[in-house]
Amino acid sequence: MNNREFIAKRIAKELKDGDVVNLGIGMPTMVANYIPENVNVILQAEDGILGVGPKAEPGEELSDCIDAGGNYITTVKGASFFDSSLSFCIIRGGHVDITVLGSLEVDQEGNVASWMIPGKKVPGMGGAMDLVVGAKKVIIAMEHVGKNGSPKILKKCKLPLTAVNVAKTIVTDMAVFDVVQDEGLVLKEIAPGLSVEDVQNSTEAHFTVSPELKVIQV
Amino acid sequence: MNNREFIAKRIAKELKDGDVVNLGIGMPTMVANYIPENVNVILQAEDGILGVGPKAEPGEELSDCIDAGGNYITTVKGASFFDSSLSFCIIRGGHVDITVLGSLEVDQEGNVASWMIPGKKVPGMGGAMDLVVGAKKVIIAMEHVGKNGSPKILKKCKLPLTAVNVAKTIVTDMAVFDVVQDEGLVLKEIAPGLSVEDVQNSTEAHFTVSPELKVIQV
Amino acid sequence: MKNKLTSAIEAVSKVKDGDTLMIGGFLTGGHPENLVKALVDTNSAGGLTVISNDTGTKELSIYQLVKSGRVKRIFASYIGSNPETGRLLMTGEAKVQLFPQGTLAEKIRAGGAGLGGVLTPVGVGTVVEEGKKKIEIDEKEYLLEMPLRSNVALIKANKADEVGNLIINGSSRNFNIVMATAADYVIAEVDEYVKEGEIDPNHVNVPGIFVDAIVKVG
Amino acid sequence: MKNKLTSAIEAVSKVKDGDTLMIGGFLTGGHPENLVKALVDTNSAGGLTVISNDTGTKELSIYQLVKSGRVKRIFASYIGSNPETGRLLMTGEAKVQLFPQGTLAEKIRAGGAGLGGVLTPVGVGTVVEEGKKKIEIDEKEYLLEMPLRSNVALIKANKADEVGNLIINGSSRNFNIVMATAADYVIAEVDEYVKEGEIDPNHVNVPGIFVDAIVKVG
Repeated sequence: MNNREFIAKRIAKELKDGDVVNLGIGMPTMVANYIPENVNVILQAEDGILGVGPKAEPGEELSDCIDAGGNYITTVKGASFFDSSLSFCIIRGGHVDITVLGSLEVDQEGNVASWMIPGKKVPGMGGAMDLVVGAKKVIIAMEHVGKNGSPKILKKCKLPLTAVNVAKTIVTDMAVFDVVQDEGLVLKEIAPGLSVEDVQNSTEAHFTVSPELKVIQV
Repeated sequence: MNNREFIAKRIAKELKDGDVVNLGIGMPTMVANYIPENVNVILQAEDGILGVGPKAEPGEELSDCIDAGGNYITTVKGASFFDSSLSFCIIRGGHVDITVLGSLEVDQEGNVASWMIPGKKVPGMGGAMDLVVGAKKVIIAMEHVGKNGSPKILKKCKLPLTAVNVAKTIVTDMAVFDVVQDEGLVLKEIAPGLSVEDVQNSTEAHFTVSPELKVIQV
Repeated sequence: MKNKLTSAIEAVSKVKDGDTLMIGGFLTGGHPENLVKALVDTNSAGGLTVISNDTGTKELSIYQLVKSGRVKRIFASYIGSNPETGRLLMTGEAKVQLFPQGTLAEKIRAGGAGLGGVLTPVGVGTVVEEGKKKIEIDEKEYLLEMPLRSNVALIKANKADEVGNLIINGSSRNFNIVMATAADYVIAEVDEYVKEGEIDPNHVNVPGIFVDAIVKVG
Repeated sequence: MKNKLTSAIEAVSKVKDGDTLMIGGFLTGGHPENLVKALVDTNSAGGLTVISNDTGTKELSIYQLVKSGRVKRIFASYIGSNPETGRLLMTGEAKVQLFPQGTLAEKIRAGGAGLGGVLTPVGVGTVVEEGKKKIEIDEKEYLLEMPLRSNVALIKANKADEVGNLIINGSSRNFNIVMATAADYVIAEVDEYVKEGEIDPNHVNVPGIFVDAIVKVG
């Protein structure tokens, strides 16, 4: 199991039966592969679908059934379609229980920087800003450190923000943190074989350690 | 032909082929009876219909097909249904060409007072305020004077306003006025057998007389 | 999957003292009569605020509700069809606040869509602007209209499936769709109840995630 | 009744120098490819502003349009799928302005709905707030987002009838519905064209009054 699978699997355990869930592009999309059998969630795609199902089989792609990542998908029983206006009423209006998104940086105040690297990469925010502001719970899915080993969980984000004080849970290949209002990051779980010191060495942000610190189970 | 029929018939001549038209409750609704055969207009009902047709025959009433006055109606070919939100996008967004509504008073600035008599009658404005602000052309349909013979076309409305400076044409049993921006009322047509003086005697507002003054044809 | 099907009495037991209620419908069209009747007959919550386009007609149970003394505040656009609401306004027994119909729809939509308010030109220069912030943009004035939300919404639909997807036909859509988005607990009275998967995802007027309880009538 | 059926070339000849264009679609879904292709191949209007969720993908003609030098300004939410738009942003050859996706949808809806703007919490504390009015309500900050309208909208639908009623299926609804409300001239590319009366009024996604020209493809 690689890091991305590990993270996606751990996040899947955050989902509860009946939750309305929006999964961002990339690693967050993989979460759908690990949802427990007895948990039925309703997947939303911000281009206008509730009840996203598995990808369409080759040859069975429908031009009117693509997700927000441009993939041809199927829908589950009980699905519905709607336009962008209603889609973002759902998102901004607090009707999405959980959104999972990847990020470039996140900080100890719950600020998220996920959408641009000035002068380098400006793909646009798409629906990410609406999702992190509107969803009841924002879960950040990312590898703990950058390719060069530099921390991505910071005291203060350096890149342009997606939103202020919105991340509630951060799941990485090393740790799970909760972001607690007026308190900051709390280390709740740690990857098998790692010490708190290992996590601290790879984390710029200040964090406290939960008295019930556990090993991540996936 | 009574006054109300006369007014409705004259207003029907204002409608052009293809116009989207909202007819208020009461006398304005009668306009539909006099639309020339070669003129196809699209009637809107603000509870959520485009393509309102004749009233439903007894025994053929459908509970999901009532107009804004609560009447069971039919729809014409090419009709569509929508909710109040889209209905008022249509209205407020300038997608209605003509709205016809009755009024208690109208004044020489185009102000309209149609919705309440303080302490006596407060039925609420319903969709009238949205209609007069949003429609491209507002036609006021009313008898020229009140039951006691008092003028209803005033220098300045005394009753609470429905909207400011919105009336474009006023059609009564005595006359047709246009309300011209920065100019005020212009008498364009006069009922058969009446003189300009007759109209002036029944009108508080100042008005000018069009050089092309005509007799109302219905 | 949670079973949303319940009885009218059980569903309306959610209404508590001091609650704000949205009640869908336009006059008799799309009015959740059975839910309101259950509320009148079996629930004694008082100090209620009712949000309704028109508070219905004398023939509907909402007339009894308004008359019961349990309603302390009413938000509507038109009340001419319910003389009891008019009486409460005149006597001051309840606070009756009237909004232009499109404004009422937008306020409810804003409540459901997570917007902080909308700017409308409707009502400028009338009593509707009293107590509201006015904002001038490009020399045109707008009223800032704030969002409305409610604890419970009572709505009417033609058909529901097991997950709560609703089909609402014809002119019965009116306020039922926006109200479904703007309440903490949404109860839908439906004529027909079908299995998950029996409603075409393209024909859903209200996605099931908005609906908490379904009451099958008739 | 005016015949709305026309050719792609004739329809896009409406686009003039300096126009603002809305182009529906979400990536490849619901994208009016044939209209954009006709615009690229047969119309030479320059100095255009393009409003599009994502400016499509490399495989679509909108890529050629963006590359042609005819577009001086782009409003979008996501441009990662069209490298040419990213290049224009980086080089400054066109002014590319990015909005959160829900904000973009709301701005277009406001343009069609006659609203002066909407207040959204999305973007507060980010670069999105630059140059925008901030309004605080109950200690929460919102951005005032102004309406967008266009001279011409190019949209995609599955089916049209003679009066222009449109059915748009599945995830292809996206921005096509709101854009139809917010342009002076709306051109719909459709796969199927049927007689008046052959679309159920309950299934209309865009009422025909919004649609000026229909282009049948395929």
